[in-house]
Amino acid sequence: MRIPCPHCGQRDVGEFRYGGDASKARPAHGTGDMKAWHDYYFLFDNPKGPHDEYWQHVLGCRQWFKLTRNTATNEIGEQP
Amino acid sequence: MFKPYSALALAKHALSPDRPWPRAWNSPEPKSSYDAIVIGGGGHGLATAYYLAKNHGLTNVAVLERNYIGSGNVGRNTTIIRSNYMIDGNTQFFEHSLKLWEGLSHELNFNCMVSHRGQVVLAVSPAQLDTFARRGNIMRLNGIDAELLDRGQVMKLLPYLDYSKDARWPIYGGIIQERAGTVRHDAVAWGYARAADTLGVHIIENCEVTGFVMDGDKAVGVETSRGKILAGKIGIAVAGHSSHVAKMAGLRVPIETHVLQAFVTEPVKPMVDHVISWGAELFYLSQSDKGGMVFGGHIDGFNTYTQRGQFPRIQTVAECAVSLLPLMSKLRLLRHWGGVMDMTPDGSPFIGRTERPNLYFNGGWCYQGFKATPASGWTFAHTIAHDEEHELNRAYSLDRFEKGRELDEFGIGNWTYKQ
Amino acid sequence: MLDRRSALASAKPYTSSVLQIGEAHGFSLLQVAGLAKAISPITGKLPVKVGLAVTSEGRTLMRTGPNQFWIIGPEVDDIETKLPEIAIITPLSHSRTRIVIEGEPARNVLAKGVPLDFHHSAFKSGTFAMTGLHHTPVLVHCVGENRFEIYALRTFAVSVYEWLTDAALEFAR
Amino acid sequence: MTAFRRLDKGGRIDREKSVNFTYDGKSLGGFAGDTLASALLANGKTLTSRSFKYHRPRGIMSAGVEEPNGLFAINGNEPNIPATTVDLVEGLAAQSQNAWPSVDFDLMAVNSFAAPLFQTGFYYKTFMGPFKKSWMFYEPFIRRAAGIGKGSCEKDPDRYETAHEFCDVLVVGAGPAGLTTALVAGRSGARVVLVEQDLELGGQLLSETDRDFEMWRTTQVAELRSLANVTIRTRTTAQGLYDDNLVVLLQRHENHDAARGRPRQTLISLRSKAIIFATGAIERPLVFPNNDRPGVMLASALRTYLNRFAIVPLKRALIVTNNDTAYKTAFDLAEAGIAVTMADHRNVIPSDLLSRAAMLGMAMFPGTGIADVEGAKQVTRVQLAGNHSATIECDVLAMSGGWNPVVHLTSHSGIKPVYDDAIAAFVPGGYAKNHFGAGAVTGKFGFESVIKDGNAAGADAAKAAGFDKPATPVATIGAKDRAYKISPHWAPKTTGKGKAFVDFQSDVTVKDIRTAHDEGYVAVEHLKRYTTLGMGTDQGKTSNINAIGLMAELREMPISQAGTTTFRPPYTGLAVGAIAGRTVGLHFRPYRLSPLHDANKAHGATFIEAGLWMRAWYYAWAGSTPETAYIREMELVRNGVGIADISTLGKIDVQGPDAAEFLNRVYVNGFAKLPVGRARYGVMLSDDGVVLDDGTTTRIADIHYYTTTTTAQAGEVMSWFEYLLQTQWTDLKVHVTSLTDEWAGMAVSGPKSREALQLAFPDADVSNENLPYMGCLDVHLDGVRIRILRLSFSGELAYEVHVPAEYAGSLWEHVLKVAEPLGIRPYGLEALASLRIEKGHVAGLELDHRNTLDDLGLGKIAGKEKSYVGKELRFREALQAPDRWSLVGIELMEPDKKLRGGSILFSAGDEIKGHGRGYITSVTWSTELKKFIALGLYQGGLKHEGEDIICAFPLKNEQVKARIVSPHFIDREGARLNA
Ligand SMILES: Cc1cc2nc3c(=O)[nH]c(=O)nc-3n(C[C@H](O)[C@H](O)[C@H](O)COP(=O)(O)OP(=O)(O)OC[C@H]3O[C@@H](n4cnc5c(N)ncnc54)[C@H](O)[C@@H]3O)c2cc1C
Ligand SMILES: NC(=O)c1ccc[n+]([C@@H]2O[C@H](COP(=O)([O-])OP(=O)(O)OC[C@H]3O[C@@H](n4cnc5c(N)ncnc54)[C@H](O)[C@@H]3O)[C@@H](O)[C@H]2O)c1
Ligand SMILES: Cc1cc2nc3c(=O)[nH]c(=O)nc-3n(C[C@H](O)[C@H](O)[C@H](O)COP(=O)(O)O)c2cc1C
Ligand SMILES: [Zn+2]
Repeated sequence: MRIPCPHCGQRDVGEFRYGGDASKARPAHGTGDMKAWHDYYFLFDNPKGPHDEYWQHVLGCRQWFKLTRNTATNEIGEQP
Repeated sequence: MFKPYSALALAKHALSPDRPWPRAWNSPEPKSSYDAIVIGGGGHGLATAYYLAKNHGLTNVAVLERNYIGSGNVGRNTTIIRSNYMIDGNTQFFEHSLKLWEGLSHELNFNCMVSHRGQVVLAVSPAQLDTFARRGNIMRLNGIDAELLDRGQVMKLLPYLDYSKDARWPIYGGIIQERAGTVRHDAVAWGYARAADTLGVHIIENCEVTGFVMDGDKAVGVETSRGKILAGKIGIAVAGHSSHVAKMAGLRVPIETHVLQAFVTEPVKPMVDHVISWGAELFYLSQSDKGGMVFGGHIDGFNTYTQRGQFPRIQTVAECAVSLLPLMSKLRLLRHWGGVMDMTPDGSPFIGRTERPNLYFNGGWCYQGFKATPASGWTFAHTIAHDEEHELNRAYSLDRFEKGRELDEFGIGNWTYKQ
Repeated sequence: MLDRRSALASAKPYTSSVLQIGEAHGFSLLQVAGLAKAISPITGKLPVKVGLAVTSEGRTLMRTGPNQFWIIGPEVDDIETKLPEIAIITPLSHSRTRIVIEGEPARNVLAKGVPLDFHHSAFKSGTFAMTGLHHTPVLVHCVGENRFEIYALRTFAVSVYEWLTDAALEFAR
Repeated sequence: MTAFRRLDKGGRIDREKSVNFTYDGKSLGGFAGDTLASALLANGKTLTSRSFKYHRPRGIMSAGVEEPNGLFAINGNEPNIPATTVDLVEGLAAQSQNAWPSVDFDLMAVNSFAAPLFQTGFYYKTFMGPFKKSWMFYEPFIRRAAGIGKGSCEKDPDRYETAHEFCDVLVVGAGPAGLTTALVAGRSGARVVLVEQDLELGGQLLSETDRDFEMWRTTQVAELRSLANVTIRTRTTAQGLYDDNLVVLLQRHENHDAARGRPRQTLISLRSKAIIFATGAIERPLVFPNNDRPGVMLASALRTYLNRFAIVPLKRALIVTNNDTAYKTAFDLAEAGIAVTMADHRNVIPSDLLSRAAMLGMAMFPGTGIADVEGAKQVTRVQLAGNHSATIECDVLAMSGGWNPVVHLTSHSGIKPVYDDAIAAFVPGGYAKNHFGAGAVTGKFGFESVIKDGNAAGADAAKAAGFDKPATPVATIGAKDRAYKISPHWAPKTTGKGKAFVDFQSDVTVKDIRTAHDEGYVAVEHLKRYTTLGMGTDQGKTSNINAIGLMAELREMPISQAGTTTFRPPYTGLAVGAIAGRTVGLHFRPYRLSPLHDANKAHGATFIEAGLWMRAWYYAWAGSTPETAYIREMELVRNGVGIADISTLGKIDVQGPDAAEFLNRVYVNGFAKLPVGRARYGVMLSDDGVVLDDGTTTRIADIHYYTTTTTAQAGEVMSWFEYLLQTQWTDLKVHVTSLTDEWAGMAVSGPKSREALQLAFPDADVSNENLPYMGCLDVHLDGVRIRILRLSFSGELAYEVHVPAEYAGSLWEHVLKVAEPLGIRPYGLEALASLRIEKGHVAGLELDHRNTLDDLGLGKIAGKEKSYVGKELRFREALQAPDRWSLVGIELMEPDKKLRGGSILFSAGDEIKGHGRGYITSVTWSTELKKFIALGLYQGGLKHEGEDIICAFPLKNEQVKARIVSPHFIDREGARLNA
């Protein structure tokens, strides 16, 4: 798989680190809302299809970015 | 017309070859309703159906498989069985599983080639050996076999590893569980299927579940590619497709689907007599009875439902293989493939009830569901039959993270950021 | 009394008639984060995108992130003191070891380990890429037709150097 | 006995260059241009191997990678190599396999007599008794019987390399289709790579005799070679297709020489904008009784041996076919003077073929197939059946069951092949974006149509890669294609007594497939897994489609519905060593060396691997084994002064207006109020509320902090910081940079450490007042800025001296030299780790991502009011349970025994079983207390201080008495730290 780093261009998947579902909204800190944090941290939509996700160009520019990838085909679409 | 398998039956058959063997399992048309349905004809689904019939007398049961039985991970794993677990809950569960493996071929009247060839886990630092010791001590304290090995003992046992100065990490020792080993993976699916079929269970292939029939909160049936089927109880055991099927019932589960690759080389005469795992990087290898080296490593590291892997992972696994076992260098890879794995945040599985009455869930097996197959079926059947957890799967509840009851056997924390 | 010691001080030299691999010691490296607008009056015009390097007043300026630059200058450089307050400055001169590889087979040798296109038309002089070599992060800077400078993390430098010289064994004398 | 001989002239072999090789130790000769297979045949070796299960005599069946039978051990260390894929080189040593004592006389052939017992799936039905674990008794026998060749345990003497490549258009296969597409794409200006597994370009053309073909071939090859933008790689196999146009190639080199850095093979990861699959087609056998006798081979292979290698049957060949292509073989043989008999399953045979056959004097049997093949060690006689029944004496039986396009690669991406009735075979079921097919792989078998196809595909691919300049098409030779007609014939209705093989390598017969069908293993994947069909080294290249056809017939369903099994990489056997390349042994993973590495070495350090790092474990001055040396080193620190390399700590520069806010959020404790010039210990949690890491953070300036992490977690923490700042808290103006490599660190520890520092930095004021505990001081030495932090891991008066990496070595020597009068010496990792145990500091073994702040006795440091990462989930029910296992100190109560890491803890009265109440994480000999002490986690923790416990280590049958104590074994008040 090749991943488009918005800064460095297309690179091999081996240069990246996957960072999980990017459609989840991180709950606010300090609210004490255990449920919100549980759902955020432990539950996944895990769709078979388009998935917004984070990647870090960890062996490159070290930037995190979002992209949409179809988990049924590994095809990468636009950056959301 | 069940015909028991035995050497004698084989010999008789050889003499009168015109009387064909009966089908191992039948392929009935689905009925409109069953007392219980198990979704997923993998090892766990088939074992569950078998134990529902065998242990709980529930025989009006169907297993629904979208493809052919064994097409999922039970048919594509590296076949390692072991019970070297140290966290309360895991230890007993996996040991129960290993005990069931020991008698399984007999019980099913199907030779699953349960090979107790022993698994050696190799330590690459003194500190790692200590953590292995902790595991081994817990095993011994729970009546499970384990032996600590020093470097010399490892050298004697596995003389073909790289002990030279060229080894990037020296081997400090290891731990062996003699009763651990391998099982002929496909035979597990077929053996359970045949035994369940004999007890009246319907095994329905090419039947994909596409939705649930709900009565309010309650699941009362499934929609499938072969029509609607009603059921008193429904168990989900679809491994890598857990979230997908759970979502059909409105459930969101702590699972992400990842691909794990496996590899086999050309067959050669016996060279490696044990299952070997390495502490430098996740790597495990055994030689199949057919002669191929079967091995694997980490998941690829991102979620996907494609049953094929990325090449960089293939390379890191090959690097491990040759670095630990120089004999692997000249052996040629015959085939490599992927399986989609239901990964959980703490690396441990779920077996239990769900928020939906009559709907039960089994999944989240990560790297370790094959060895769990018998116990998983055993306890899941219990849970389905009695609508309550068996004492062995009590720790595996879907809501354990809400309570902070993670079962982090390997201390890796959330795998999303770490592997 | 205190002297600078390179990570490759005791590395085995590589000799070949067609290929040179060695260390280019004695540079300063300043990482500057901030808006190009604010920094360029001091440094000179900064490259517009990641992957481009420009030379300005004896320094090489690289854009290494959306708003992050590397200024590679002579071993002793006073530019740090001149940069505006609002720029975030991190001296990194000691963090990288610069390995130079030059010669006709240089591109082939690098392509053995770096997953990038080393064709002349694709990797041109004046461009660089941050990528991986031997499981470690490196910055590969093309500074001539067949000359590359590799900025390796100092603590990995010996490993990277050994990897490179091993890859270049077929060209060794 | 032999069936073949070499002609005196003809073929593509170089008769000027003879090549010597050995076969089972005997010297034989061949020519350059031979394969091992052709050389063996030329030497009359018809019987070359024994089959896997029944040890039946076998000979070479094909002339390509599909070879199921002729597998050899090459040069003593490479098993199972098809002779058809080995270029004959001087000195090659080929050894036969799987036979004892020899292939000619193989005692294992007794298996054949027990064959009825070895019916498919027999092992699932037996070997179950009499005991539970009986399989353990049978398995070794089964294993020894299985596994074709023998591997070698010796280290591989060869060298393998990897490479990365990029191009615009990749063409796989250099038959007429591949040559055409490569040329068209090449003319467009695209960067083209053409790969061919053979050593010559031409594919099927290499087996032709026609001069026009050879002219055409050499013309195209010459032009291709003249194009600078075209790279031709022969002896290179495209092994697999992966996501996003990655094709993995394996190139085999002729002049390999490990010592001179010349690899035997190179594995190339090639990414191409467009890919053309021109992989051709493979002929499939026909299935009939005893179709495996040596001398039975594929018709196209026989033609290849004739035309390319100048090898012919001794006298007579019998050819059996169900399509026209085998007639080429027949005519070529007849023209070479060999008597040919032709059996054709079809009743109606095209008249032009019939008249040509008559002209050449061939015997023709239409509507006829094979009833049986005789000959113990090679074909001698064949029984025909059908319209004609006759017995034919012959040396060789050639068969053609049709052609299977090589759809492997296109299928790797998950696109299933589809059945094409017209050719009775599977073709690619479509192509991924920018992928194209050309030639026989698409089911087009005529030369002219292949060229047409190639012209179109080449232009399309060039266009897809961005080169749309119309390119001149490649010219054809203006021949006329003959229509390809086949009447598929999957298997005989009855097989009589003789075994009719479908999969030669796995010894799967028609009967086995029937058995599988009877037992319900009817899905193609079940069929495969139950019978092992197609699971051999050839991966069923010749067998799979016949088996599928047969099974479909038995199930009375169209083949299209039965489908194929999944095609997986690699296309042909791929040495694991080639995939690993040079990243093995010492190069397996990079090692990380501290900037002080050379200095450590100079001071007699013994190193130990710690993750990727090589760390100084202990020093020669203290002893020669770690068990004793660390104790002397500990004593040194407790009583005098020592210096240790701590450069491996993770270090992060945190700068920006919001730096304080950021640190406040990620650490459980506050950093906003930390005064400039002061350091603070901090702990951070993951979102789940479990401890992620600890370390110290120093405020350098108002908006500038210097943070350290543990060695093990440095990468994780850095990436986590970046994640938060770049994706979640994008409003925070903070920049983080790793300084792990920029700064080296050394701990100067012990009661005399201040004196040592004073000697080292005579101009600095390191007094307690100016540099108190948790203070920070920047000093200059020789103009180098050095940062001194007064921190202690050992519990003694101690300092961390951080210095830009390149100065570390000389600073280390400087300190050791000037503080020599104080007795300063280096101490290593073992002592570092032990000193901290005495002090009760947690480290990696306690921070194992299972423990909470409270478990580690650190609950107090968390801010009550402030929010921080992990705060919410930290308070989950079970994480707050009062009886959680938490940090304690442990003292051994039996002086003559030992405490061991990994011991399980029990209360004195407990029954010693189950999971206990805790375990020991880290152990050391305490130089202060003169006994073994440990840190551990214990149910209820320090509530049990003073209680007696048992530390069980059943792996060594040990139980020792110990006592729960405070984990702060020394200096609880911190007097030493603050001294
Ligand atoms: C490469 C690899 C190596 C492994 N190695 C080991 C190992 O060495 N040891 C070990 O213990 N474990 C191992 N595992 C894990 C183990 O294989 C799995 O955890 C285990 O097999 C999962 O349980 P199962 O057998 O029931 O799953 P599966 O066999 O995957 O069964 C699930 C079934 O559900 C079906 N299904 C899915 N969706 C639907 C639907 N909508 N309707 C109907 N049916 C559906 C699927 O087709 C599938 O057949 C490995 C896994 C992989 C991929
Ligand atoms: N009915 C028939 O007479 C019949 C049948 C089949 C083919 N043919 C003839 O064969 C030719 C077909 O041309 P073509 O070019 O399509 O096929 P081809 O068989 O001539 O060439 C395919 C080439 O691809 C190579 N190849 C296959 N897989 C490879 C891989 N993974 N890596 C590297 N190389 C690989 C093969 O070694 C071969 O050289 C035509 O001349 C046609 O007339 C005729
Ligand atoms: C333990 C084990 C051993 C295997 N051995 C072989 C083998 O010897 N030959 C082979 O072709 N495939 C072998 N396979 C791989 C299967 O052919 C197949 O690839 C795998 O079960 C996944 O299925 P799929 O490729 O159809 O998706 C083996 C698989 C497993 C799990
Ligand atoms: Zn990037």
